[in-house]
Amino acid sequence: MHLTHMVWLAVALPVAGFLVNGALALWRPQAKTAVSVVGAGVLLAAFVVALGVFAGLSNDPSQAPVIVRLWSWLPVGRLKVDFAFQVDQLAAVMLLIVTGVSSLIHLFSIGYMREDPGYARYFSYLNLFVVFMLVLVLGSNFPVLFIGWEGVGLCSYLLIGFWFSDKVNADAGKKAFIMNRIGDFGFLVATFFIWRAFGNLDFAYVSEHAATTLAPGGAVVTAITLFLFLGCTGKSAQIPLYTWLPDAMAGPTPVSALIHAATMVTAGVYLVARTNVLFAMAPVSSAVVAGIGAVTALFAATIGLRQYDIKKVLAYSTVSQLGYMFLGAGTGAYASGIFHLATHAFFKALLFLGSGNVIHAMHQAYHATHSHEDAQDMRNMGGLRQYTPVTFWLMLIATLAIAGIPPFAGFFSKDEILAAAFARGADAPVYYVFYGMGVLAALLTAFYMARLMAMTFFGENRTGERERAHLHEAPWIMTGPLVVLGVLSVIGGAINLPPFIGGHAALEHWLEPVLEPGLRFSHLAMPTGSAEYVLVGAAVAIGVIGLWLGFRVTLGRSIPVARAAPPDRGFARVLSRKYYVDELYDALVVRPLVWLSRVVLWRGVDQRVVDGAAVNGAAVVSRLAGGGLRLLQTGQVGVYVVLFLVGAVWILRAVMR
Amino acid sequence: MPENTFLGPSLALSAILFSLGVAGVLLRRNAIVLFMCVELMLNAVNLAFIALAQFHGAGGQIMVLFVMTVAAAEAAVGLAIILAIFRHTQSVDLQNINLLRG
Amino acid sequence: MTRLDLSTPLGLTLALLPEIVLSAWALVVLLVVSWRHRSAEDSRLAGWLSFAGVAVSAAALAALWVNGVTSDGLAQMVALDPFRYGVAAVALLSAGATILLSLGYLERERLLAPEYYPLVLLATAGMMFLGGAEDLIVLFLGLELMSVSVYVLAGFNRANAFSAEAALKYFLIGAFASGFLLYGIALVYGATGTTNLSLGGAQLAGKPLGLMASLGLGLLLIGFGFKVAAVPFHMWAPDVYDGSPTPVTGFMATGVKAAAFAALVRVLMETFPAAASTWQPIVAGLAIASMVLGNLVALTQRSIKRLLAYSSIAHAGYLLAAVWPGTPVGAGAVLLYLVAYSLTTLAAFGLLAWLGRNGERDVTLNDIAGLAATRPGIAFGLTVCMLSLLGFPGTFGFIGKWYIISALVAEGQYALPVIVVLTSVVSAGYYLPIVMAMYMRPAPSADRYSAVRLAPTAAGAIAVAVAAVLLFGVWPAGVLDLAGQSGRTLTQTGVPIAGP
Amino acid sequence: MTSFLDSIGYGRWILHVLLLLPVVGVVPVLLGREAWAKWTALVVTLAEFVLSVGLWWSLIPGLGDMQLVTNAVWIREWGIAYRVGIDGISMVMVLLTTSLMPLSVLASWRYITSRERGFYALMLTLLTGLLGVFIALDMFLFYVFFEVMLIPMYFIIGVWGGTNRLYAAIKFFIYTMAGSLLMLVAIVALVWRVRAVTGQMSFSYSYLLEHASAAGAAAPWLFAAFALAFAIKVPIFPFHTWLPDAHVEAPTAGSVLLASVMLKIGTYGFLRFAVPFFPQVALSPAVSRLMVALAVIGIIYGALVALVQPDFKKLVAYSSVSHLGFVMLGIWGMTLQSVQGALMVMISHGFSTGALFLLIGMLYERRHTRLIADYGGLARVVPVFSLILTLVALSSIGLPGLNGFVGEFLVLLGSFAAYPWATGIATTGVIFAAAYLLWAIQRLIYNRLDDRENEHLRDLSFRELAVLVPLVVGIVWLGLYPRPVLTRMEPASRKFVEAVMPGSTPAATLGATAAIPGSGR
Repeated sequence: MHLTHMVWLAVALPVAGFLVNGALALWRPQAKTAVSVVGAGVLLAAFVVALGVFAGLSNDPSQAPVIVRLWSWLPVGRLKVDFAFQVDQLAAVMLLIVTGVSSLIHLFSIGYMREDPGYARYFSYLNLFVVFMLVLVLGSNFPVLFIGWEGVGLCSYLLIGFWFSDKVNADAGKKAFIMNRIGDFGFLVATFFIWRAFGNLDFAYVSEHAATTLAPGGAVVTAITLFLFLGCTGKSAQIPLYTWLPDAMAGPTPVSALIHAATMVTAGVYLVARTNVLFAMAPVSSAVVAGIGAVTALFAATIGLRQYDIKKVLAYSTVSQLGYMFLGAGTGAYASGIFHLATHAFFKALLFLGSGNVIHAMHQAYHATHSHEDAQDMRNMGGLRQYTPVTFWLMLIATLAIAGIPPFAGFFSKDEILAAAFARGADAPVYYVFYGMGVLAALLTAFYMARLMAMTFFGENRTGERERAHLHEAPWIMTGPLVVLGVLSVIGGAINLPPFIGGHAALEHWLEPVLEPGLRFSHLAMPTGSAEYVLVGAAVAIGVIGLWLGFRVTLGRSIPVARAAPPDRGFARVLSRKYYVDELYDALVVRPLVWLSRVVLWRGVDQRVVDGAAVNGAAVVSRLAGGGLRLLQTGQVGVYVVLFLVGAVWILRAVMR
Repeated sequence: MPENTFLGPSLALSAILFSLGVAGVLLRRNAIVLFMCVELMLNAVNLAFIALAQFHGAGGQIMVLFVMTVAAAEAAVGLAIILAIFRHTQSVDLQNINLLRG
Repeated sequence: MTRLDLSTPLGLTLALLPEIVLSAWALVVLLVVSWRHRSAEDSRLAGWLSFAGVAVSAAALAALWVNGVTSDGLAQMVALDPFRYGVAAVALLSAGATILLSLGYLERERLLAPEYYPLVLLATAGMMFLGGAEDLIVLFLGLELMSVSVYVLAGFNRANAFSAEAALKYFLIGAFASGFLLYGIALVYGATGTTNLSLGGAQLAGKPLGLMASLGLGLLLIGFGFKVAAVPFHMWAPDVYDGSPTPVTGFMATGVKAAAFAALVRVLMETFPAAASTWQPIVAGLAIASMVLGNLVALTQRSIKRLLAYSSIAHAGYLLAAVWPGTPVGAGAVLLYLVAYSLTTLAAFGLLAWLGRNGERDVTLNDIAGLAATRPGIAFGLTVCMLSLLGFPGTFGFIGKWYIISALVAEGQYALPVIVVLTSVVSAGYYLPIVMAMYMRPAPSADRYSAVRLAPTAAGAIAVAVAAVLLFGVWPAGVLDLAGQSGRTLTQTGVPIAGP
Repeated sequence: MTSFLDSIGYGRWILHVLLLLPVVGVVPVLLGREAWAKWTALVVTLAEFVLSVGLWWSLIPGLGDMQLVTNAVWIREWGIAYRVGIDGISMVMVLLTTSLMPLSVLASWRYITSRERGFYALMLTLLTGLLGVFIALDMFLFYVFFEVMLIPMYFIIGVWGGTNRLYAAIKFFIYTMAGSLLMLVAIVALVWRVRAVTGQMSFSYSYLLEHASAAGAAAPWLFAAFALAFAIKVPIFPFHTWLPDAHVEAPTAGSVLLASVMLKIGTYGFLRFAVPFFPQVALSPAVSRLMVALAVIGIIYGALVALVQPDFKKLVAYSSVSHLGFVMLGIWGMTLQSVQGALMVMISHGFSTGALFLLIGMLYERRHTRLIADYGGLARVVPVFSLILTLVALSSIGLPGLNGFVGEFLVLLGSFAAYPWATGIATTGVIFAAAYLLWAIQRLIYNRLDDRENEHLRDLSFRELAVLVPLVVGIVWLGLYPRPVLTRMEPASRKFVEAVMPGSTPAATLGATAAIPGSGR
């Protein structure tokens, strides 16, 4: 099959899945077997197609992107936006990650969502998500990418609010959508800037002509990239738009794994890589990207230290890890960013699915005893490794990966990013600060992950006497995908083994054709020799210390169950309340805006001023004036004569002027 | 052209009479008196016509005859109307006649 | 074009045929009713006889008009031009409709004095003379003939105190205003040495207006201001319209107004074209005051009849705005608007006459609530009338307003048209509630309107009028042409030729 | 298709038939039985739609001029004629109108229970009025249609409306009339000024357009009068307050037509008359700044006020203010992209807002309340309804891939070059749109189902689906494949932009239209 056919087939398969499952959701919601077969089947097929695309591309000697024009979408004069897909090295990598991880998570969901009445609806949403995610990574121009960009946001909204009867869930979905929309505003404005500057919105055109069209470091390219990055902060949950992601944990756990860890939230990193040439031409923007990334990595990690909901910890961890990716991208190490994106997809999906297994077990236990305890609160767990051993071992692998312990996948990718930041410090010292923050965040990462593992799997079990008997490992359909992800978390680093341990940076070379325009502007001299070894050693040491501290501190004292736990005090309280950022946004933005709309604009301007004073006022004034003039009409002939004479005098004076 | 036409004084007198009529209409409240004042105005105009007719031929004089006829007709109709209203209100004081207003 | 030799008795007779027919007919009817004046039967006989008179007069008028009769040389006393024919047509239309509307009304109101009809005929003859007057004497006589007849008609319901009061007020102030008009005539006569309008115009042309002529002009404007019910000479109108029998109100609002406007236009355009700069501001002032006051006060009225009275003041304002340019287009606009307004107003007052139940003077908005549900025909007719008065497209009223605006804009005048349309918007504030009451509010009871029975004559007249309002609203070309031609001829007769 | 249409002489009679058929249809509606009225109306409107579809193929591709023009003398003396014709823009507006009309009739099926004959007669009259506005090429004719359609709508609101319908109806009427009467003065003034220069009196659109420069010093005033009339119709802030009242009180069909078609007449008026007649005024810095500012205010203000509405219909009404702001911005963006975008917003808004009104109308028929607070958790009871509501809301939010996005994106993209700041601020409208609609959706169909009365709502009936599905199809189709519509409008849009701003679109850009074999003829 030719590459072009494979590309549209990769998208068409989940489209078909969405349509079938959507129809089933409306009319045959109980046909769960059919839903499972269709829902997961199309994804597996899409993954096979993606492999074919990858193979086809690697066999293509020209290395040029393959553009598949499906139809002309927005042709208006000079503007020619085609609904077109572009397959190049970057898109192929993303295609593999998306279809691969999605397939696994679809399989997992078959077990996890088995009992849910909205099973078919769930799979139709999930299929739809994959459609949009693929459109996002395959789109050949900004508007088509934006279809996917917003589409995944929509699916995220639908899936976060999947159990919509609970207001909290519906609120979380809405919050995610609106926060994302703030980012989308940035994306749109960036698109307008690009249109004004280039007169074209195709990625290929922009990459090719950026160097000749824009002045490096100029205002225009800086504006474009900053607005693009605003879009990224929304989609990829960076400061200041990150607050939706922890709330998004209200959705089913596989959704958190797929959308809010492995794929959608990395779209921002993908976008930066996709437009690398623009960012490379805008050093200020790049520094902002790196800075925001570093700050977010550190900031989110601190919050992660003090969360008790197992998914919230992972959520802040995701925010933090996304910060790393942006640190890499902002540093100019786009390949490293993508590399971390890939490894993170493996280990974080694993962590989420593992936590899903844990929650599944906890939920089953509480359900069996009709207890209303919180199945996600780690204070109610403890010692679970006896009950869910497979999950425990797999999550341990993922923990080591995220903590940056060699030879697990996360070690290589995180190390590359930190090394790049350090290297960039040579010509822009501020990057040393970023590097420092990154290192500190790595320490915290190891710490909170150790805390998570310790609270969940080690120590005494705190679930409850009766419930304990009901704690079971998940069925094979759920553990199976975890095993695959576990393997990938171990060996994932192999896709971009650095030279110093004998690798040849395969991913970096693979991505070269895409990243080359950017690299022309910001070449990065990576540290070599002893400096490199020192950096690597330090990173490993930091990871080990963090893990050790984490286990030590957590297991060193007894943990009360959630119900009986005393409230946090002091800085711990600030951390557990997430620095009060949500409250701050509510007080500074949401409430004033609603107040402005309701009290000032609607009741004030609209009802009082425009309608009351002007419109109805005109009517009232007319009526009053009429009423006043009417008073002259007394019925008295005398008055009439007087008025007559007044008029007569006026006329006679007027004629004699 | 007649030598001594008294045009100026005639017109002045006419104007004074007219004004007296207007003033009467303005000041009096009795319907009959009011009507008499209107008649005074008409006759003031007649005087003017007569005075002017000295220069401009018979038109003015003819007009005077017509005006007198019309005034008579008006008087007939007017008095009948005043009579009709008197039946309702037992008064010809215009201050009492204000059923219609507003 | 046929030219009549006015020096022969035959020529003169032919030239005045419609008026002569009507006057003579009135006398005949008077004679008839002098021995048949007791029963409803008699009243009906007189009515139909009078209607026949109107028809014959209209036929005579049509003969003159169709043949395009003009005078050979200067018309001395009565004009021979389409403008006169147009105005006469409006007067006859008004009279015919009034007679048809009155036929059943008088019986219902127990006003079985058949003298009513000859009075209508005489008033109509007066209107025709007034509208066609080419001489101030004729003008005055026509005016008085009309006025005196209408004084009586206004007070025709003698038993009713309101009617009597209306007649008294109309009469007293009317006579008072006649005095001013007459004084104006005297001064114009003094200044020009003639009572002929065109000759007077020739005398005044090309030099500044003297004191006497100025005062004459002013006094004439005062007199006409009263007749057309322009603010501030309007005070009588609401009371008189309100108190008079409803068909008479319709007659006053249309025929009287039309004739007075025609005379005003003629005087201003034939005698005082040179003094336009003097009278235009006054006319504009009167127009604005009328439009503003009429519409604003109408907003506050509860009685529909009184509301229409104030609205007629507003319409006088619109018409005065059309007088302002003093151009043929303006004269055409006046004429067309008069036709449109007359048709609409007659239909409206006709419907109103039938909605007022016996003995109940005021018809308020509450009294027509929910009318449409049971009497869709009446509701539809009244709606069309209201929309036409509002000047809504698709009705004749719109064409009239369009013409007025056009005439003003053609002279570079923008303020007046803007006031015309803005006050029209205000007028929607009282026309629409009438429509609203009929269609959008529930009737107090299901059989509330079952007693409303339109006499066939009235129904026929109203139906024709409503149909005409709609027809001319959509297909105005013919009447526009006629009005335009009539307006143009007005100035042509003003060309001075050797005097007598 | 084209040859078939030619063979039946389609182009010669279609516009007249479109105008006449509804009026003729009024007769059987009024004379027939009460129960037949809706069927007659449905048949007539469907026939109208079917007939109008041929217009799609009857324009010459790439030609921006008026086509299918008829010219029959009406009032010779005044240069008034029955002049009709269409170009790409009006063709699309006509199709929008004819396609929404049968749906509105169907939506009234059970909603209107009293005086049905009157209602459907008025609907048909309204159809003629709406179509007339879009195809009239004579200013007099245009004005007549522009005003005449007020009457049916006035009655539809006033007779079949909600509790406060009298106030809403009269407000709607007087407000709209106030603007249009001033425009009437301006039209007459323009005609006379042209006559003063050329010596010929004509109300012909094309003639006036050719000689509009004769307006001279009066041009600003004339433009102001035109602009006011259309601004009220659009409505632009601060002339918008009639809209929420009218929408809330009107029956469903009234709201749909009001929002989907009547508001577009305002923007159409700007595109067709106000701007092309007086380009120097319209594009003068002061005026364009003012209009752009008002457009942006409308976008933001409408969205913010919509956010806090307790009544869903009112919310949608204010959202219209916001959407129409995009149209105004697009018109003043004055690039091909922004103008095309403005037209797309007009169409999209017609579909999505029409659908929103239909949906809330369907809820209202079941529960007799429009207050958002009275609902909640409906997705569990009425899933199909909820699905369609969500989809339509997303289209209104401007989700790419659905129709709403296409127009807004093009407007903003095209306007950005000329007004970067204003466009940037306008772009925040996408955030607020998401906020007010998603919040409302959440309170309607998500959250807990806590009102017992909502537990047994019926899901959509077959008839209701028949109303909504065409709109949903349109929403998706226009979102994914708007090209046929865009290409059909482009020549006319190009003509507009080039006429108003000569030299703004280089000839090289003509490629887009030339390069569309296979579409069109």
